[in-house]
Amino acid sequence: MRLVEEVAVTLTSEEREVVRKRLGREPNIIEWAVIEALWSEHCSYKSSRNILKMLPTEGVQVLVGPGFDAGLIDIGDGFVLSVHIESHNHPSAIDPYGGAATGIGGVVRDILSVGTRPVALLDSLRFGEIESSSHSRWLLRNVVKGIADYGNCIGVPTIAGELEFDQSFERNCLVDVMCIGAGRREEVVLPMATRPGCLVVLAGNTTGRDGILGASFASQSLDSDEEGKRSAVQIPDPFIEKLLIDALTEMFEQRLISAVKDLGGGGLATALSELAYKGGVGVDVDLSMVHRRETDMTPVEVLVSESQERMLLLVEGQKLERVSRMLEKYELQFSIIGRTVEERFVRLRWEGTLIAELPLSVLGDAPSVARASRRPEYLDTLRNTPPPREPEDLNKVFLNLLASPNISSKSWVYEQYDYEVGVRTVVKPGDADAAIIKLPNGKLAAVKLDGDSKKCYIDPYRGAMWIVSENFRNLASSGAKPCAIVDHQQFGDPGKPDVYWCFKECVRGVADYCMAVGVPVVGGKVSFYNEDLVSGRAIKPSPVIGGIGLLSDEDMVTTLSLKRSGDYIVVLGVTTGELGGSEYYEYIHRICGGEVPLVDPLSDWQLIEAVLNLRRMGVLRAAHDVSKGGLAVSLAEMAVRGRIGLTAELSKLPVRGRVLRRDGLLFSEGGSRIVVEVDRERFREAEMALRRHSVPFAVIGETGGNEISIKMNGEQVINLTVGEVEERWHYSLERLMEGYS
Amino acid sequence: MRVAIAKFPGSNCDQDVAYAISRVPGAWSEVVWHTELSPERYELVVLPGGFSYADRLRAGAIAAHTPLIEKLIDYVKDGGLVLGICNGFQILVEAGLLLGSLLPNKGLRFICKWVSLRVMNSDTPFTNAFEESEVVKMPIAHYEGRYYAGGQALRLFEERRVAFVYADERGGVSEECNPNGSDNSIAGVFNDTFNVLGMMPHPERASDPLLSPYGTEHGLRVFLSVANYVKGGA
Amino acid sequence: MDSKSLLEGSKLWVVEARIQLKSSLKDPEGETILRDLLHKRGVSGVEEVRTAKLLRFKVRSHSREDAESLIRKVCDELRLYNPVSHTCSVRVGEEV
Amino acid sequence: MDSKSLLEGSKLWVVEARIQLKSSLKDPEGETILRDLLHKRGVSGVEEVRTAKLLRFKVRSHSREDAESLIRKVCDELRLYNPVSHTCSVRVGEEV
Ligand SMILES: Nc1ncnc2c1ncn2[C@@H]1O[C@H](COP(=O)(O)OP(=O)(O)O)[C@@H](O)[C@H]1O
Ligand SMILES: [Mg+2]
Repeated sequence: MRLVEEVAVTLTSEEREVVRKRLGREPNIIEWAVIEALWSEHCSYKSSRNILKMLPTEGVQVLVGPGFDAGLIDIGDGFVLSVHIESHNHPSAIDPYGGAATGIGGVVRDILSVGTRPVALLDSLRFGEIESSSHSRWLLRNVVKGIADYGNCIGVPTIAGELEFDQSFERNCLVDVMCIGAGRREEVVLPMATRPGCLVVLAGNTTGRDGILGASFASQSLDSDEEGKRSAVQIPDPFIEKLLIDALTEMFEQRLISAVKDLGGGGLATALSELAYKGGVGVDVDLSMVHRRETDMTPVEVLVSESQERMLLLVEGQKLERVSRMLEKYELQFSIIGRTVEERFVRLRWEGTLIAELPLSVLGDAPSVARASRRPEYLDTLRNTPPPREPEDLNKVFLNLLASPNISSKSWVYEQYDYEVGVRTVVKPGDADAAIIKLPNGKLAAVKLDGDSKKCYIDPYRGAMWIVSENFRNLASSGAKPCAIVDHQQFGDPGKPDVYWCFKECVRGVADYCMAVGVPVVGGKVSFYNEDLVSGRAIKPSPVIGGIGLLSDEDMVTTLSLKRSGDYIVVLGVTTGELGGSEYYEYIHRICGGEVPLVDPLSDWQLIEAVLNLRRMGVLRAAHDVSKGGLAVSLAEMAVRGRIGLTAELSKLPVRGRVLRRDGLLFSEGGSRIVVEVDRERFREAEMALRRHSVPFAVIGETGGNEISIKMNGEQVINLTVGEVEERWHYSLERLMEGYS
Repeated sequence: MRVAIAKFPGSNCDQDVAYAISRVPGAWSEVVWHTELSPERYELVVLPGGFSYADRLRAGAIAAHTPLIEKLIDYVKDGGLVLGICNGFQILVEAGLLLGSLLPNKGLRFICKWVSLRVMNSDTPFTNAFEESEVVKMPIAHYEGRYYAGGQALRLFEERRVAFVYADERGGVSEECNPNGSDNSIAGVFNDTFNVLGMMPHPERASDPLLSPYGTEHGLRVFLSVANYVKGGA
Repeated sequence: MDSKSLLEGSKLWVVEARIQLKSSLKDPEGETILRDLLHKRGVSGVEEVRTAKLLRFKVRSHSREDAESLIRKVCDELRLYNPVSHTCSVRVGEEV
Repeated sequence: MDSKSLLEGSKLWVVEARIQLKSSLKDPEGETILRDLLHKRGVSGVEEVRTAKLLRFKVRSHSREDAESLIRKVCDELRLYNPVSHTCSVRVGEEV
């Protein structure tokens, strides 16, 4: 067999021993291929499992937590939300268009795997510095086009996301995509084989040799030869995906399927094993029955192919005819490849002959891998970075900051996404801190993805906490109460103690925060080995958090634009002076270091409740959290979006710690803060409510005019027209990305 | 009003149109798979937005060759009403039911955003609920939306066959607020008997104030117009 | 005659259809490549860029002429190009 | 030497770059055209459809070879195609 030498190369000798012992014999090559796929880091979490245990995963609304293809949340009235996050980093680094597109395809099939239909997509993207790197611009342009072409074509709106640029992603871009699904509670099916006697149907795309190099991807040289029959590149076919979505939706409604499972990493090998192992029932499958693109594929190739847009269905015999008719209506190809059996084995055949037989007991969890962990020494150096001198002309600094790709409006990205399809997008990208969708039961949910690698590099624990804090403030500023999150942890080689320590700290940060406020983690993902093969340099630690919040009613919907002249601008929360990882340090001063803001989950929660309460009372007209770029940028965004100017006095800000300089007050990202526009006539009510919530606050200015005027002790610090600010903030990214250059 | 919404492989906005129509008093609609649709049973056939056949070859090009289109040609001859939205417009153009062609946007990117439209003719089955020259808000979302009239643009205006043009908030027309580079900012056109309308903006996405950033429901008026017309009110 | 005997003596030809915007129409993609890529990166000597789409068919038929005329017909009748805005030229390549 | 004299004696060449998916990769667009258009409309004899993109450059240079190598370089270095998934072939057509 041709693939012999390529199979089972990543298992360690100890792992091989475990397999032999559990099985009581030497597995054959096909059996090795199955175990190899199943025990890959990607599928087995062998390096991360023990650390992820720190995360709180339970909650009254959680129906299914981590462990399946998607988490499930009960949203009442007989409906559920499903959610999952995935990355496609390595594929996107070499084929940004196809890599990003197939990433969307994959996460959408996860949502289908629990019997729900996709209703919204989010993306979180990290690239090198696009101002100087044409390579990074090329990656960004094609990744966004890949997401757009795929998401738009399958009719799932991409409604929110985030974008970060940092030198450490120059050779390893990060492409994370998150999908939200919805469905009726009684239509939920979990991806497991629980009953013998079901037919195993493979539907969708033909199986070809594409993606067969998937597992060992990172080590493939980039210029794979044209003649080579196998390819690491996967060609996206959103048309088939769309037909799968429509066909499955109809089949869910008619209860035609007992279980569905997407084919992801490891292809059939993983999908079949997981179905069997999770449900405790065996499967008996003939691989030669699979509909293939190439005629001369070997059994192993069919088994591990990662061809996209395929789903496995378990169907009871008497429903097969209706299932076939549905698949035919949508002109989807399919093959009946086997059935579930009483015997607890995964049995694989080729033209009837048994070629592999693995008891479920062997397939179980891969042994955990213990990893060394050590706090990197560079952290001390970073932390003790001295502050820069305060620039004279902060007005100019501010204009430069507004043009930073990390701060500039992301409309160039999200306008390429059809964020409206499905007629459920209540708040569109750019209009509020989070996007809001209408769910099938009529309720509203806010969603957002956030990350901040610059902060996590300097202080992984504080950085990770900060991301959760920002995410929750984004949800609250839009009128929603945080209800659940998914997290995606992305790092370099876990075999490096430094890297592993950072991973642990990031997970601990997320866990501590969520535990403190009682918000569960319903799913997530880990992606290691994001390293530059040439220099061996790892990306900055990059956890990203996808948060879901629920709104109590339509009146809670809050956007960030200023609404009326003459209202008060109120800052909620205390301003602190840590500037480590702030865009002001990194972009203006080119400083990587300093202290990263420490957030306190409990006071965050008070803040969140206060904002929601003000909105409920009807005294709050706009809200926007303080994040990248600090208070000055938040104020600018509110003014630009509302086309109303404002005045602000920095000395009024409640501060903690040492006396802050003007640059700190303007650009600090510290403290957990939300800026709100409060109805002037009803300010007394707002004030009383804020006292009740014990949230520190101050009126720092008023809305009105067409200038953004910020003073310190009466002295002008920033003075620009709304138009000037808009010109900078709104068009900088677009100008960089225009055309092809 | 009885409405059929034709679903092709890859149609995306079929349910969205159904939702909008559910907001029209007395209207009833159903989504029908393209091979099963008999137009004569309905008072309006909608070709919804989306990516029929994934926009392969050209947006709308493959759907334009399906048997349903042949039926629609007869239906239109008999005075039946057909509305094509976005991909539906592209199909109608490809099928020759509407004049012109839809090319990739001038910026070479997919564009999703809310735009202002000026109503150019409010005296038709599809637009009688609008005021003449009124400015309305609806979203667009397309890659191949640059309307090219093949030298017939002026004729279209003269014959009042332009339904909407892209405009600014006050109804002014300029290249700046022409999002895709369409000939004379044309956003929607009628056939010569005014029973077929094709438009790139999505009225169904502008049919519920909750879903509009402006709190408006201008898109709903397209469907209200047809309902008026069918009732004999226009 | 069954289909097998019909195909007897037939060969596989490569036929290509080239679909391009009429020359009177602006080609934004070509212009962007010229202006934003070539010129900005200092490439000189290129005076125009136009784009086209190529469809490459493998056709089984008895003669070169048959293959070509089949594709010509397909292009025109199934509107593989839009005659309002595009032109289409067909040529047979080598036999496969 | 000013640019005018540099260009003296130069001619205008048409150079074409053809960018297509590697043959080992699936071409979904070609498949759809074949399956959902040609086959459904009863066209027989066509066994495969693959798509490609054509870029047509007008290049001013002293020789055919210069024109060709300039475009070859442009395609490779300015990444007009991604070598991971696509191939790109360049050829000079007639002088304009
Ligand atoms: N990659 C992206 N995809 C879609 N929307 C995006 C993307 N990046 C940013 N956005 C949108 O732009 C707006 C601003 O995002 P961001 O700067 O991340 O806000 P915040 O600082 O509040 O987290 C949000 O509406 C967000 O959803
Ligand atoms: Mg925010």
